[in-house]
Amino acid sequence: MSHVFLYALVGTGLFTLGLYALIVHTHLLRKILAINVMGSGVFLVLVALAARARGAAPDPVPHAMVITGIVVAVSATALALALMVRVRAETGRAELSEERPE
Amino acid sequence: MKKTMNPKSMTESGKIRTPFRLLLMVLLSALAAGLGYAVSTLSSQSPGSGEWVAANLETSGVSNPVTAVLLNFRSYDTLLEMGVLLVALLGVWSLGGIPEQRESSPGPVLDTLSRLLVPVLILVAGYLLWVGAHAPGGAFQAGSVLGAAGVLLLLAGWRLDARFAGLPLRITLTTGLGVFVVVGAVLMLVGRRLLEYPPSFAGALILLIEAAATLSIGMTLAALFLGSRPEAGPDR
Amino acid sequence: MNWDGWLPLLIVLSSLSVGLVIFFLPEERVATRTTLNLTGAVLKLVLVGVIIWGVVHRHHYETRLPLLPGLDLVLRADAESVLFVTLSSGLWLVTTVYAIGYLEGSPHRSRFFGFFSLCVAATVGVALAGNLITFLLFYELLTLATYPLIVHRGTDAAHQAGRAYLTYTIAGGALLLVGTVWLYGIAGSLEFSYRGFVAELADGHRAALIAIFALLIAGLAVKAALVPFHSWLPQAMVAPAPVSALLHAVAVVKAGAFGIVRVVYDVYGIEFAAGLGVTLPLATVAAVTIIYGSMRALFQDDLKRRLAFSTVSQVSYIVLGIALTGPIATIGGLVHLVHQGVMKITLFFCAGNLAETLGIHKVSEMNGVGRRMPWTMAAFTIGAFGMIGAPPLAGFISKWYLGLGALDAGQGWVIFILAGSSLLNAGYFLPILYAAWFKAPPDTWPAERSFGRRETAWALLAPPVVTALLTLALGLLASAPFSPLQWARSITTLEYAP
Amino acid sequence: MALTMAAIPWGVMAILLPLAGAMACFLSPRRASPLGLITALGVVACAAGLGWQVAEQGAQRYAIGGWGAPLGIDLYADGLSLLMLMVTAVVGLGISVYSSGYFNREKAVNFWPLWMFLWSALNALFLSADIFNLYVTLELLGLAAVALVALAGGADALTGAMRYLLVSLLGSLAYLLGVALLYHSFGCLDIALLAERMEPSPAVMAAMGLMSAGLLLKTALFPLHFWLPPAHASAPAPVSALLSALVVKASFYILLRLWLDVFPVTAAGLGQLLGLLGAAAVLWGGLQALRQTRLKMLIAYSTVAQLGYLFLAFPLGSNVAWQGALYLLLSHALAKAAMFMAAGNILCFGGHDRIADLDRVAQRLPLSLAAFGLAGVSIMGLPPSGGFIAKWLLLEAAMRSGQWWWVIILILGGLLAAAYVFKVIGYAFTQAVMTHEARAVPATMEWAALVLALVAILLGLVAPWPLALMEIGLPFGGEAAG
Repeated sequence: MSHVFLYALVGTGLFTLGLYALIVHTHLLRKILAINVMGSGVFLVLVALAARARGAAPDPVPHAMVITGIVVAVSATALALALMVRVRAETGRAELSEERPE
Repeated sequence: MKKTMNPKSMTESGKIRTPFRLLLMVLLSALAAGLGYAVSTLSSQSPGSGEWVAANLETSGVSNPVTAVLLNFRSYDTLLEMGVLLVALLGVWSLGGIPEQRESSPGPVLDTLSRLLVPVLILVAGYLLWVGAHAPGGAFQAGSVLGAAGVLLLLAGWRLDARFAGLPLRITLTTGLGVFVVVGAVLMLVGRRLLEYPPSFAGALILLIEAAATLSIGMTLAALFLGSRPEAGPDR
Repeated sequence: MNWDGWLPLLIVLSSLSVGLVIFFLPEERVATRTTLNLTGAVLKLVLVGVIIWGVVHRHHYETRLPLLPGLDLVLRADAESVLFVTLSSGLWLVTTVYAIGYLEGSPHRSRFFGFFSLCVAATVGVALAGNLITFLLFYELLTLATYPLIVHRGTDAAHQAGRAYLTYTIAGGALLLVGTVWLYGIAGSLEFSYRGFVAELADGHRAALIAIFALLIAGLAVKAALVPFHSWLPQAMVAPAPVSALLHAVAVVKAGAFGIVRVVYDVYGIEFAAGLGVTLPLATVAAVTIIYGSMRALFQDDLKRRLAFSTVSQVSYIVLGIALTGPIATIGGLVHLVHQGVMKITLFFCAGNLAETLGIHKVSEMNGVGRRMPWTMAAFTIGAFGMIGAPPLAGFISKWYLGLGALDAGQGWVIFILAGSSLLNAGYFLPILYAAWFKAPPDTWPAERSFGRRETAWALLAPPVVTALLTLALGLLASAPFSPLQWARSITTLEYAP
Repeated sequence: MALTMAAIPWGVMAILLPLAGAMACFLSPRRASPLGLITALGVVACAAGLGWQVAEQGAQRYAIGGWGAPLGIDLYADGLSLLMLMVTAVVGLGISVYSSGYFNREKAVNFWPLWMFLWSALNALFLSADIFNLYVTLELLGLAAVALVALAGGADALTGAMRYLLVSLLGSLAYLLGVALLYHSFGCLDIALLAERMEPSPAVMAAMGLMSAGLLLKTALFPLHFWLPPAHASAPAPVSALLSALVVKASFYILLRLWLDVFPVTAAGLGQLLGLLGAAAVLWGGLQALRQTRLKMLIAYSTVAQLGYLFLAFPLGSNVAWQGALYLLLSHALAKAAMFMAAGNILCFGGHDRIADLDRVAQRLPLSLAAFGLAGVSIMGLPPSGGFIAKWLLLEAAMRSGQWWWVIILILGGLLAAAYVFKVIGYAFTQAVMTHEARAVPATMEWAALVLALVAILLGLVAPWPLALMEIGLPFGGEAAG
């Protein structure tokens, strides 16, 4: 196994780690960070595996995908942070309140 | 993964019970192991589409393969992505007044630094935009740097003049997507496909789109940082 | 364009379109609404007349529109559908007149008459359906169109009755749906045809066919109010009188009974069904229902409830006639489909008149009412004697053929059922008649309204008198050409292999 | 004329036009509403044009930039994508008309550009043949949807939007990781090419699991539905309508495409699992809907139940079953949009949506109530309605495959739906008199709801036509009908 796969494995590791944090943490900021960690994991997998063929130039398509993905992640994070601020202003807590009793 | 997305635990405020955490760790470790195994079984010889890109690079108008993919071969992704950026801004704006962070007047260091750095950043952005055609760089990188310049200005207490906060700002924000759509549509009008650049014009068109995109990206990022719709003049 | 291909659809549309227009009429446009209602009813009757003429002259009326790949929406005028469609469009005209008089001045009339028209459109669709899926479609439409009529008054009792009605009929519809899909899966066709279309599938599918039969009949039995699916019917009494008349005589229970006719004769074929051994259980259920309904009717003081249990009992005569394997019993069952409708609608009109004019809702309040409202009670008396089966009224013809048919089919026990039921009928009708005609009237009626020199409003009086006369005529002229009896005879010759 | 019609790439227009409309609405906030309506009409025309094109010339493939897969991105329109696009057009027009009356000027400024972006994202998604491009459209769709939910303001809507955003991002990331694995396995992103090169491997299995899980989360299949009712119920009425009618269907559409084309359907066990979850959704959603005291929550849980039906096709897997599921999707889109709009009218008029106090409001809004009732007919699956045709096809497929237990689920689901629909309808028939007059509801809002409900009914009478369209390009594989 080459070092390329090591990066990819780190990527999947970040993905699951982020998922864990997303579920366990209640503070919205942490959840948003967790999503970003997951995203980074996915990007790492994409970029790492693009360089598998030793010697040859890395595949540019995953690079382009990652750039696109990063822009999407930035946009989503911005929206999420703004929403979080509004949720806090409205409920006093930056958490997802318990579902109302139905 | 399905099992672990238990609604209760997602929404419950306060501490999450230890047994649940343990169960979650076990399940996620299994997931990580599974994913790791799946990744490690991939062939080390990537089929990829690098060859395809290389074979068509000449007619793409640029010599940097990543830029070629982003702005020619898969330019449609990039077009939609400009939409994503704008939607995020629209979303942030529609949330209404985000309480303005406490204004601390910028210290002398920040003030001076921003005055010095902003022109440099704009210059760097311009360089990145131009160099993207044949080396790492391009609209996103340039836009980010431009955005950083905007953030710096905002931190230093600068605000957009009310005269420009209305239609002029909105035009700047839509330029990136707008130019993209117009180029695509004009190409269709002259009988080509959507975003099918004539090889002789490809480089120029890409540069045009990238320039517009850089401007919009930079502006959008700065606006996202500000968080709320700037006060506009009487035009609105 | 060929008119023969569109006539059945036009008959359905004649009331459907009227209903849709009426929904949008402002409440106060009484004259427009009345004109629309009557025009629709008369137009439908004329179209039905054309169809009868045409069917006699061997015209083929069939509307066929694609519904699903391999399945069409078919509306067809065959012998059975003509019988039912004539009954429903004839009685609709009468009921419309009655309803106009009955609801004068009450709120939400546009809504009422809108659903009223939809209800009849659905019934006519049930009558004309040329395959099981078309039947199912209109059968469910009938459920939906009737619910608003039952809860029309919006009282708690009405809502309760509406819920009961829905619970039964929607569940019944679901059973019917399952049976239909299952049958389609096996047979690949759902077209009604004389003597049925499933006989050739008997090998290998015997058990499935029996199960499907049970599902279909259970789904239909809900509307036909067979025991144990009957209890929604007496509850639905809270609806306005024209609705009760419609439910009991024309639309809902008849749709159920007619569906059973279709399943037994035109899906399975009576001889094949008898061979499967499914008709005897059906006849038994019908017999139980006949006796049970009559027994319950005996103990009801509420006049409309008594009539309702009477319906439970009487509709099962139809089912009994259908399920006894033999042409004579079949004639009895089919003819009772018409006769029961005419007689029962008379009784409900009269009950409605008593309630509207004098505020009488209970049997115990009816002392001497014959002197106050002689025309109404005369009509009631004819209807009641018809129900008991006294000659020369319509009910006698039905019972006579049922009895003969039972003997012919070798089911002697049925005679006892019929005799017992007639006794019970007499037991719950004769005391009413006695009290109405021979007991002294009270000083004041519960809630009397004055209509000048007439005993009640013209629009309320004419319908029961007309239907009472019809009851008489159906009995006296039973052997005339085009009478329901003759029609039932000709159907029977088609349904039994020569 | 026909030649010109054929030369116009209608599908591309259906994507670009709302994008342009979004920018126009953004640039000219004062004229956002008329601009939006004009765009909506244009998009409907594009959908019709594409319909004509596909019906005349068969499935269409369009190489953006002229490159073609695997280098470029292709658009692909067959019967399946066409019908999705068309139902989006019809519902979208209804929502646009409704919204022009619903939002005040201040909200309209924010609503129209977001809605146009969302529409564009939907059309792009239904036409995309590239799994990474699908990711981009998913994100565009998700962010626009979240922003629209938050438009309602207030703690409920904001919290609902936040949860929705997190769930949506999680789903997209899982999907994207799957895309990465597929790309690195086969070196292409085009669905048709992937289908050709597909070979089962651990990476493919992982990709299938990740992508399915992500999409199921976005489609809110039980038990991943927890985010849907709060988000759909707290959004503004037209947004609730478009979320329930269209947005959740988008991720289902991708799942369907992947399932049918990309992943080898060897995992019959997985099909059964999806069917079981679908059955659980039908029952659980129905029961929860019955328990609700708020009208919009009831409708939202009804969506959970109706989404469950879609998954009953997976264990059946036959052509008839897919047709049934797709027909359910179409008629549910129309009916549910009508229902949410009707609920919006009631809420707008009476100021509340407590079911127990609906009587007074209901009497004064007969058209909205009629819309609710007619939509309810389709949701219950009673004839004549699109819902009935769908249920018939699913029942037929279940009967033919001998898996009779799905028949029981379908019937029980219908009965539950009848129970919760009539729970609401019953309140229209009361003696109560109107005591107060709240804000008048514009006629456009009442008629938009009613017309959509009528179209849902109409779908029950014209079934052969959509079913024939569905077969163009054989999206469900080559087997003949039945």
